[in-house]
Amino acid sequence: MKKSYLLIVLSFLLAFVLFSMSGMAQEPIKIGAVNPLGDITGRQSTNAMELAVAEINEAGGLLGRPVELIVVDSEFRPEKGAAAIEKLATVDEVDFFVGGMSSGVHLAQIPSLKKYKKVTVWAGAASHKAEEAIGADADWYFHLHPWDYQQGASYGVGWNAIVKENPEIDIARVFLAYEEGAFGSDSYKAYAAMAEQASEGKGAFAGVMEEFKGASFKSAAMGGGDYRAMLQQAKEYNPDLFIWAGYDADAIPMLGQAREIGFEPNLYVGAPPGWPANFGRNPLSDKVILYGMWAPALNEVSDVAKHFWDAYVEMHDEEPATYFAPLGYTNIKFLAKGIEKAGTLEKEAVISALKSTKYVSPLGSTLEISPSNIIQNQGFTRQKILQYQDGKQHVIWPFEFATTEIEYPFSW
Amino acid sequence: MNKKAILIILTALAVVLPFFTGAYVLSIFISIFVFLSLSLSWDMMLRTGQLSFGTAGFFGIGAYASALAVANLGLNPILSIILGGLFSAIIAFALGFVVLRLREIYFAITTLALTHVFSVIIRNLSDITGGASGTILPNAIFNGDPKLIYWAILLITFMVIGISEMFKRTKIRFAINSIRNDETTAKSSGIDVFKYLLLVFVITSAIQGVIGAFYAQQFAFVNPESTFSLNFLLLPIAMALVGGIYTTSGPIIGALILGLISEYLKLLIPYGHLVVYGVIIVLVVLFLPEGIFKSVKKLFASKDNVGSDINAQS
Amino acid sequence: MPSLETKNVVKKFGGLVATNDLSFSVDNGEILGIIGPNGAGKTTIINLIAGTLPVTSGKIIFSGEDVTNFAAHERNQKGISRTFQTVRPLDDLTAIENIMIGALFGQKMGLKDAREVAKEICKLIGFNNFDRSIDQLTVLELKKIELGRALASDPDLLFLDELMAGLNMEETYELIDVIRKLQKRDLAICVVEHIMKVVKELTSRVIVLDQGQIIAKGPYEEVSQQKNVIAAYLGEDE
Amino acid sequence: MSLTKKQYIMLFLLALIILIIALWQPHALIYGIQRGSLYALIALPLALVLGILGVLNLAHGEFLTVGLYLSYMLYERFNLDPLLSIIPVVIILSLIGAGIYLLTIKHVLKDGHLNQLLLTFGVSLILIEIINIIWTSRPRNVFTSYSYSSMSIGNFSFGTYEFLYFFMAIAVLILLQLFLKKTRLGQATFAVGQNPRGAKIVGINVSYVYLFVFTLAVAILGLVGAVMLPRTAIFPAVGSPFSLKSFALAAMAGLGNMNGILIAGIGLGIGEAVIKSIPGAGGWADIVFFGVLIAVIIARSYREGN
Repeated sequence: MKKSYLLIVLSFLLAFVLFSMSGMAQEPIKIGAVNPLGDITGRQSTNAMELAVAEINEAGGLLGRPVELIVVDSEFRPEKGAAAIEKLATVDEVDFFVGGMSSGVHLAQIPSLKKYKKVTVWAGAASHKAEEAIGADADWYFHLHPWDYQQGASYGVGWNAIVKENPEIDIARVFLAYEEGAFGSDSYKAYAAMAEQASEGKGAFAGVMEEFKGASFKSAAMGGGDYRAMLQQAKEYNPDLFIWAGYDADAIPMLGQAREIGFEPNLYVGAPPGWPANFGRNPLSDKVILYGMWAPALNEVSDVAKHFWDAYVEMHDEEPATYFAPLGYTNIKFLAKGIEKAGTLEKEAVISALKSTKYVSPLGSTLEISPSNIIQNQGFTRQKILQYQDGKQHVIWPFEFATTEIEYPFSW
Repeated sequence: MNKKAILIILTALAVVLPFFTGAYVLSIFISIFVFLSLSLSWDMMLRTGQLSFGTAGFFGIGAYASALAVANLGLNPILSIILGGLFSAIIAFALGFVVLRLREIYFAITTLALTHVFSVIIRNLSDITGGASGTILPNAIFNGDPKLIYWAILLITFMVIGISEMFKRTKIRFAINSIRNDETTAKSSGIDVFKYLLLVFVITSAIQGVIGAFYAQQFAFVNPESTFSLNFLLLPIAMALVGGIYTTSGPIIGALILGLISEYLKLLIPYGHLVVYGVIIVLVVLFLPEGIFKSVKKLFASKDNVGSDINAQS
Repeated sequence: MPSLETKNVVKKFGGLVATNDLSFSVDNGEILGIIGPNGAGKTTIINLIAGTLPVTSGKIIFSGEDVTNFAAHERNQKGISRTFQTVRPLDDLTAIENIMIGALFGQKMGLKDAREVAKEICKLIGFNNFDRSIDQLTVLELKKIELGRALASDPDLLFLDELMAGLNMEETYELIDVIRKLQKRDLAICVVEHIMKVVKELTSRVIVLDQGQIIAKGPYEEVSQQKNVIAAYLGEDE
Repeated sequence: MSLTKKQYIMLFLLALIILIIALWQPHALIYGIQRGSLYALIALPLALVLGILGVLNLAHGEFLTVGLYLSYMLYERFNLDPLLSIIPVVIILSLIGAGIYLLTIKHVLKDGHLNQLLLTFGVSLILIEIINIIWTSRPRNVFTSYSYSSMSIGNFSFGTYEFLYFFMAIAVLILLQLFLKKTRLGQATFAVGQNPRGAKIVGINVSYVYLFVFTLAVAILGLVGAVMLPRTAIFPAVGSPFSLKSFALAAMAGLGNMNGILIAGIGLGIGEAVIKSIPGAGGWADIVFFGVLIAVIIARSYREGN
């Protein structure tokens, strides 16, 4: 037993040596990506990045050089995510950082990112805490995902537009159910602030939201999964619009528990980052409204979206499950377009090129850079309002990408 | 003598490592030292016979004490690391009077429950702590300079190793071994069992607090989810057990081996490396039940007197 | 002044009375035997006096001081020491280190002094394998370690709980000689024993316990003739 | 069974508290009973393994996860209703449990608690990651027409399916106790739990009893998994939090006290539900669970200490 153990150790060492020697290549442009590969979001985002890189290389690369994507797993652990940045910067000597998912991991990466100040195009992490940590000076930092407060505001804009089109819809009373972690409580803070503004006739929700209330719940993803006490409070409040900010695992049980206690708001909205597999197949899903960046239905109205979908399915033999797939694709394509435009890898040039780059993305909107509350280079600022109809996600707002009209009111 | 020379060489190597390697390797070792210190501190408590599941909890409150002192009071980050340790020590001292009455699984589950209580309190006191989204700091300690950060954690780790050795070389060793073996005999030999339990509980909690504070300053943020993560409980335990408990060398070896393996596996097998990690842990328990350190020691010892091997019972 | 005096000591476990109204005393330089059938409460008495169990009521006076509410380790530091029936030495310490424990904590000594004290004691009890590991020792040697640990805290009052159990005649007499030597040092010693030969050889006086009560007192020769004592021992066989 | 005066007072107080809650927060009472029963149902097999084998199984929740996924797989592949899948799930999961026991846990029974802890930690890592590789981290659900059925009293509606947890918890509890008292194997199990060495001496095949108990515990988790499936989203880490909760309940009830687990489970369930029902206080619900746990354990230590 002892001998075989030594053998195992030795073979590990040998493998380590071989592995470290194999890292030689010519001179590609190196993009370093950090994603949680054990999670579907990170895995598919990585897949989509690989697709984008493959397309770029097929078309002759960038500035005449091939592009190499080097991916390191963050494991959803802050210290691992930070170490990944260090590895990409010092061992692989990448030219650019891309990646996403989890504000907790991203916060731990920010000190390292600030140290290297390489051009960074980050897809995920929506917490305004990350924006605070990055700070106003970081001109090399580009952030694609709308910040938490931007998401909230964009729904206000959306509902205003929808109510204008459909006067029978009323969203005077809003109830927000939020998971008690960072994602949920940040959403709550953002809503509470917007409700405050709306009561003074200001902000995105002015004119539509008159009253607001919230209650927290423990997400099934964190070991909870019993929403009834929260739903009971919602039912007593009797809102026109009920919205929950939680995770995909909460979607169906919460719907079912709402039905069994007889809670039937006119608008039942969910704002998780992703939805469970086959949610649409569940009869409870009909007329559920969702907030998001993307839906497969965009294939009907956007050529880029259609192209992305088909190419992804062809390359990876699976369907993109969440918006992190098209977002990962966008992440690479946008960066590549900026580099192309700059015509060089020189940092200042790439930064100013990216600032003025416009990219028609598979997410159904054009990506362009503008300042947000703190940082200079924010990408998307708006989310979309979608609705499950006949088991499919449809875009109902913004109207230019709408695949159908809203069905109202929600009923069991 | 030979052993001493090896130790000096290893120490010197650890100190000069930053001159020969880059930020990535340093960041791996920084993280290994963090877990190594936690692992040793957990083992020190275990030497009294008390299985603590509170490692993550004291790590977390140390981290929060330090981060909040820097963010709200403008305390110097280095001082705040000491403060983190002090704060954890004070909480441990206060709780110790009640918690240290408990034994075995009751002590274990209570310390684990305390971890959750800490994190719920911190999550709900959002005015002070930033709530679920946490608190960020303007800057990482030493401006994020990996060399300085490395030397800082190395210094802390040496201190923790020193404390662990102190536990091995002084009276304390006799007290805690005695308590672990049989409390009644310990008491009847004049050992103030509670006093020693409290001493060890406070010291190990202080270490955990210091490490938590360091971690918070290294990454310049705290939030309940990351800071009270059960990783800070389970990984140190796994490291100590894989390396070998009741020793100083065991947790060190365990932390180095598991820390390096986990990082290496991740690069080798991007998808599903945790399965292999789990398999390694299971294999170690099955085939090296006393941990790597003691097993290797035995392997060398058995060369001297072959045949005196005691057959393991099947 | 007697070394130890107990006054009306009562111990109840729930509704069960383990010892009832115990009053006795031991003088310095005296060896008292505590005998009685199984379950009579002999070990309970040691636990009560050494402080590992709290009394329900009554008083324990040691060297003129009321120690009833003292913790076990404090009583040890004051000078009450005991051996245990089942010897449980620390197997990660060497023989002499096991003995040192008593000096380290009972006398609050430093490591060096404690080692010296332990060596002295080893001489006294006739133990030479200082640095052997525990699992290499004979039964007699283990008993000596146990006795040595108890002695290392420099007690004025020493309880020996069935120290001779499991030893052969030769070994038993070796330990009896050791205990006699101790007596000369003016220690008060209480011997709990099943082996009547030992009691007869060693003690000047015995108390006989049955169901937690003292049923007889006096020199062993006298007491062993008393009817109630014989009945108590006979009752054990029923 | 005769009760002491103290116990009567305790029971009376308990009844009073429940009555007050029923009047003040009727839904909290119902949800508390339902959820608390589920906690207890999952904690019972953990306590069984802890009590008889002395193993604290950190992979406990993962066996539940495997049970949920097995039931899900049968639903997806063969369109088998989760409640009908109980039998195949229990059988398959028992085999998996027995296999894992024979391969791993059996070999560390003599190694002390800590190695068992580490081993089951490794097993739980492996199980979670294998599930993640097969099914990804995406949550999955099944739809059944009955799982969200409800009852209304006036304006007050509540779900009825989860009462199944309550009845099952009682049934499992009774069956376990009948088994321990009335069957030969059960008596042997009880004897092993009391004193394994003694049991061996009187001729009980201890290693067989261990295998049986572990398999039985895993089988119960299969049963719970199949019954839970219609009401939960499943994902690789779905069962993990239950290991902790189960451990908490077992410790709160005290080792070997199975009735106590059900009482503790329901008590904590109601406590949680009441806190959650108070507007603005939902975030503190976990404090109830862990606070009461700590309080009970410490109070008991004082009682036993005196």
